[in-house]
Amino acid sequence: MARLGAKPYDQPSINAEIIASHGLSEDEYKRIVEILGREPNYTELGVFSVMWSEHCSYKSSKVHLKLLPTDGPAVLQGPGENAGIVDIGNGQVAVFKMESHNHPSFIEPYQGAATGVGGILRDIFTMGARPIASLNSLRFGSFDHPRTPYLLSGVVSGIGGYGNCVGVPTVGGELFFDESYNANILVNAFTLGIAEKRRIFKGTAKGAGNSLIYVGAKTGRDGIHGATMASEAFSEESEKRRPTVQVGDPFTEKLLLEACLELMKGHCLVGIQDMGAAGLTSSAAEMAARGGSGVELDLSRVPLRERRMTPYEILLSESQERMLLVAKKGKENEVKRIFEKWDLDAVVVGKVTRDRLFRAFFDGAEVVRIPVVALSSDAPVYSRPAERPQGQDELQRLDLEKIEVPKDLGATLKLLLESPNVASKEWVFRQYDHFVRSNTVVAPGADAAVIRIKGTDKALALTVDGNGRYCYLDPYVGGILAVAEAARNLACVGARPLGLTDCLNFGSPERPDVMWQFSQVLQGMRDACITLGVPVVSGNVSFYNETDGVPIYPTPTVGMVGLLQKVERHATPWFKSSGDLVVLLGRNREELGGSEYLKVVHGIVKGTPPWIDLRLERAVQQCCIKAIEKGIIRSAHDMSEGGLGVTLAECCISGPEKPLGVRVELREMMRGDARLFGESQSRIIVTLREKELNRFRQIAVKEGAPMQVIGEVGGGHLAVHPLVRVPVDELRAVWLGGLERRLRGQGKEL
Amino acid sequence: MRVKIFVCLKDGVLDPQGKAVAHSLHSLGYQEVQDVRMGKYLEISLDVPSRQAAELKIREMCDKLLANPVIEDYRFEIE
Amino acid sequence: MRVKIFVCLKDGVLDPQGKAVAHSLHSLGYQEVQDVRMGKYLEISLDVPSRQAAELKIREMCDKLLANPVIEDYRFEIE
Amino acid sequence: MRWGVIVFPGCCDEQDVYDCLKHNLGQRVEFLWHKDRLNGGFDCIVLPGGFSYGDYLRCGAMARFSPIMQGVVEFARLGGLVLGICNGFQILCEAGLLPGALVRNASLQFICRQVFLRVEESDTPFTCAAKKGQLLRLPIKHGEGCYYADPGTLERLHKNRQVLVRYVDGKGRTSPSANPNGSLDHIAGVCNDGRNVFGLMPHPEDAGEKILGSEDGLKIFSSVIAACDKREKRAWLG
Ligand SMILES: Nc1ncnc2c1ncn2[C@@H]1O[C@H](COP(=O)(O)OP(=O)(O)O)[C@@H](O)[C@H]1O
Ligand SMILES: [Mg+2]
Repeated sequence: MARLGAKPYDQPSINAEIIASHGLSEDEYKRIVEILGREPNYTELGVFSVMWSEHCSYKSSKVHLKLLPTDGPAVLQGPGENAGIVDIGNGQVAVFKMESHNHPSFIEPYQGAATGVGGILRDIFTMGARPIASLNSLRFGSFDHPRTPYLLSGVVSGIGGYGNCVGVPTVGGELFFDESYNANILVNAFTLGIAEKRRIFKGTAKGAGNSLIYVGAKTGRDGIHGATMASEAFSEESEKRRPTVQVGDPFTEKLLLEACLELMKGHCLVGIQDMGAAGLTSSAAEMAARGGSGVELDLSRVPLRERRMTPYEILLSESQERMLLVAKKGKENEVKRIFEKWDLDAVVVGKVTRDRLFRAFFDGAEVVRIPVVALSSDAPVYSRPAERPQGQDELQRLDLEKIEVPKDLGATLKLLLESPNVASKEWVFRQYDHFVRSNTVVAPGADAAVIRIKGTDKALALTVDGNGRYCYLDPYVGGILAVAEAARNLACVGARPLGLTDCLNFGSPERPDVMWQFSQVLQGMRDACITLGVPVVSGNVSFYNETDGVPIYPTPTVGMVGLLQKVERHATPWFKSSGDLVVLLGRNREELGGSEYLKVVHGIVKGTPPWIDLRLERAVQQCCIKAIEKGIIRSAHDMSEGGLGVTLAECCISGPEKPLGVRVELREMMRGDARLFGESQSRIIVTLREKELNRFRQIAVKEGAPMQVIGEVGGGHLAVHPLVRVPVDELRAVWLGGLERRLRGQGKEL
Repeated sequence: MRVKIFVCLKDGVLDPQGKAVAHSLHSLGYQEVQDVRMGKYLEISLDVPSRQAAELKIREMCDKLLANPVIEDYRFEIE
Repeated sequence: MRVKIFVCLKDGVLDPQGKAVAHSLHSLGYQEVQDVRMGKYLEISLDVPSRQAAELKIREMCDKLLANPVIEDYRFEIE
Repeated sequence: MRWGVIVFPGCCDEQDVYDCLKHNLGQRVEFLWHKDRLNGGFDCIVLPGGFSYGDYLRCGAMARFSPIMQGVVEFARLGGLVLGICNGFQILCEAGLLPGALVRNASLQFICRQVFLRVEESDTPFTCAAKKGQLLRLPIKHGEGCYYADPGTLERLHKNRQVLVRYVDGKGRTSPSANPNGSLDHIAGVCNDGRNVFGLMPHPEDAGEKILGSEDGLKIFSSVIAACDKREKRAWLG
C-alpha cells in the first residue's frame, strides 16, 4: 500500500474544486474516505466519480424503478444485465434493450447518434445474440428553431451511417418535435438480437485466476467523463468543457461483432461486457460485482492510440468498439487466434481475483485499490424529495368554450398531415437499411415492424412509443399511455407482447418537481404493465435533460417486443380494397387535452391527456389480435396523434399502392374538431370483408370490446360525413412531402 | 481567386478512415507507412476584390459550415 | 517524411457534394462563391530515406489504392 | 451446381445470399473467406453487399486487394461466372473486372427503398430466365450507387449490349424520379464484354420470398442456374 499513488506519474492532489468538478458532493466524498479508510488518490477519485455518477449508479432512480414488474412467463433475464432476455420458443431467445445518447448527440449529432447505436449493439451481442433489428426514438426542438434541421439530419445520418454499415436493419422508430427539446434533444436507440437459449453470455467475472482480455479498438482520450457529463445539466460552461468527442468506427464494430459471436461458439468464455459509459472501469467493476470476485488490471498493457496516457485516462476513456472478456485460464490463445482472424487486438490485461478488490497497476505500481462493493451495491442511493409543481392545476385547465372550431375542417386535416409530427417519416427511414438480413416482413411505415424468425413460422413485432406532452400534463396518465400505445401498436400488427424496455428521459433529479414527474410516470407505467401483462426486462434512465434551469417534457419512451405465431397472419395499417367495411374498435370521446391538433392549430399545450380505462384497452387489443390471428382482418391502425381524421387519412394514403378513399359516418354528437382530431385512447380502425362481420362481432363481444361499423373503403375521397371531404391524392401529397419540404425550406441540405 | 481548404480531424480524435487506409497499405506491403490521417479537401473559387477579403470570408465559411469545430480543424491557402 | 495527398474528382465527373456545399454557401449569403469542388485529403507519414523514394512509393500507392483513375485525379506534396 | 459466397471484412449481406440460394432455391452454397485462396470447383462466385473495410476510402477499394481476389480475376478470365451485388458490384469495378465506377448518390443520402428494374438483355447467364423488357421489383440500399463511365466506355457498353438492367418506374419507363441515385443513363447493372461477370446495385437476395414483398430476385439466381445447367449439358455432350 505504501506505493499507492506514487510515481511514475504525477497526480494532482485533491481539493474541494477537484471533487466538485468530478460531480461528487461533499457527503459523497466523505463516504469515499470512510470506505477506503484514507483519502483517495486522483485516479481513484475518477473511478468513484464515474461509478457513482447518476448514469452508472442509478442513485436517484433506483428506489422508483423497483416499482416496475419485471417478471413474466417468458422472461429469462430482467433488468440488471447488459440487456433483457425473453423466451420466444424453439430454443431461441430475444435479447433487447434501449439506451439514450442525448447529450453527445446534441454536441455532435452525427457521431453522437452513431456511437449511441454502436453502444446498444454491443449491449446485445455481448450476451451472445446476433442483432437483427434496431429502432430509434427521437425528439427534437421546434422545427423553426435554427439548430433543428442540422441536428435532425446529423442524427438521422449518424444512425443510418452506423447501423447500415454494421448490417443491422433499422426497422422503425419515432420522431417528434417540440420547443421543449430545443436545447436537449433525445436520441434513444433500441436493438434486438436473437440467441440460442443454451448459449447466453453474461457480464460476470468469476473464477480466480481467469484472464481478463481486452479486445477491439485501441484506447484514446475519447469522451473522458462522458458518464459524468450525462449526469449534468447543460450550461454554457459544460458546452465549453467539451470532452473529446467519440467518433464511431462501425467497421471495427462489425469485426468485433463477428469475432465475439465466433468466440461464443466455443467454450473459452466465462463472461463478457462491452466498455460503454465509464469504459474499462465500469466493465471491470460491474463484472467483478456480478461474479462476487475481485479484478486486477495492468493498465500498462492496454492498447493505446495516443501517447502518454495516464492511468486515470486509461481507466475512464470511453473509446468505442471495445469489450472486456473473462476467459478460462489456459484458453487465452484460442481467444487471440479468433480476434487475429478478424484483425483485432486481444490482449490479456489482468485477471480475476478472490479478494473482491478493484485493483489497477501502472508501470508496476498499484494506482487503484477499491473494494468492488463500494463501486456497485454500496454506491449511494437517494430517495430524493418529490413535489407536485404549483402550476400543474393551471396546466390542466382547458376551457374548450374559448376554442373555436375551424370552419374548414378539411383544410385543418391537411395542415395536421403536413405538420412535422404527423407527416410521413419516410425522409428518415429511407436513409436506414431496413432489408438487410432478409427478415423484414413489415418495414417502417406501419404501427409496428414485423421481423420473421428464420427457420420458424414465427415473427417478432417491434415498436417504440412515448408522448412527452401527455406526461407533462399528467405524468401518471402519460406513463400509462406510453405503455398502452406501444402494446396497441403491437396489437395492430397482430402480435402479443413479450416484454418491454424503456428510456426514461427527464430533467434534473435534484428538482422536486422533476422527481414527482418521474415517480408518477413510473407508477403509471407499472399499472399499465400489470394490467396489460407486459414485464419490463431492461431499460435506461437519462436525467439532467435540461438547459438553464428548464427541463424537457418528462419523456419515457417504451420499446416493446411482441410475438406472432404465424408470420403470414399479420396486419398492416393501410386499406386493401374498395368495398371493405371500416370498423371502429373502442369509443370516441370528446377529448382535446394535450392533442396535436390543439398545439398545431391553436398553439395550446393544456388540459388533461386522454382518459384511459386499461380494461377497455386490453379488450380492444385482444379483439384485434384474435381477429388478425383468425385471418379476418384486412387492415388495422390505431389512433394516436391527430385522432380519427389523421388515422383514417393514413389508412387511405400510407400504403405502397395507389391511395384508396373512404366514406365514413359517425353517430356520436360532439364538436367537429374533437370528433376528428381528439386523441381518445383504446381505438383501432380495422377493415374487413362484409362476410366476416359476424365472426368479428363475436370476437368483439367475447372480449368485451365496443365496436361499430362506421363506413366503407372506396372512392377517391376521404369523406367523413358531414365534416370533411378531401381528395386522397391531395392528402397524400401534403403528408408524404411534409417533412422534406420543411427541411428544404430551411435551406439546409448538408 | 482560388482557395484550397483542408479539413482534418483534430488530434486525438479517432480517424477510422485513416486507420483503415493505413492497415490496407500495410497489407499491400508498404511497411514504411507510419500513420495516415484522412480529411476533406475543398477548392473554392471566389469573386472577391482582395486576398484579405477572401481570407475573412473563408474563415467565416469554415467556422459556419465547412468544418465541424467540435471534431475538426481547418487550414487554407489562397492562390 | 510527411506527404500530403489530394484526391479530386476528374473534370466531367459530377461532384454532387461540391454542388451541395456551393448551394449551402449561397443560401448562407455568400454570393461571391463561384464554384466548389470537393475531394479527399490524406496525410501520410513515411519512414523512407529520401524524397525520391517517397515520391516513388506515394505514386505507387495512389495508382494502386488511394485514387481510382476512372473518376479521380491526384496530386501530392512532400514536406 | 456450386456457389461460392465471398466474405470480406465488413460484408453484411452474405448470409442473405446464402439463405436465398440454399433455402429458396435448394442450391449448394459455401462461404469463402477473403484471406483464403480460391479453390476450384465453383460454378458461380458471388461478391455480396455490405461495407467491406467500412467503405472508408472508396467503396470496394480495399477489398479488391484481398488475397482471394487474384483467384476471382483468374476465374473470371477463364469464363467462370461472377456476380457482384451492391458492394460486390463496387469491388468488381475497382478490380477492373467491370467497366465504370460507382459514386455518391446524387441526393448525397443513403437510400433504401423498393425500385423497379427493366431487364434490357436476356442473352446472358444472369438474365436468361427473364424476358427482355420484363420488370423486376427489388430493394436498393446504398449511398454510393450512382453509376459513372466516361463517354467512350459508355458507348462501348451500348454497342456490346452490356447494360443488363435499368431503373424504371412501375410502367417500365425511365424517368428522373425513377432513377434513385442519379446513375448515368439509368444504369442499375452492367456485365463485362465476355458476359460472364455481372454487377448490379439492387439486392436480388432480399427479394426471394413473397413474405418479404417480392420474389423477383430469384430471376437473377435462377438464370445463373439455368445457364450452368445448359453449360454442363453442353460440356457433357462434348
Ligand atoms: N426515427 C424513425 N426511424 C425509423 N422509423 C421511424 C422513425 N420515426 C417514425 N418512423 C416510422 O414511421 C411510422 C409512423 O410512426 P408513428 O407516427 O410514430 O407511428 P405510431 O403513431 O403508430 O407509433 C412507423 O412505422 C415508424 O416506425
Ligand atoms: Mg400506431
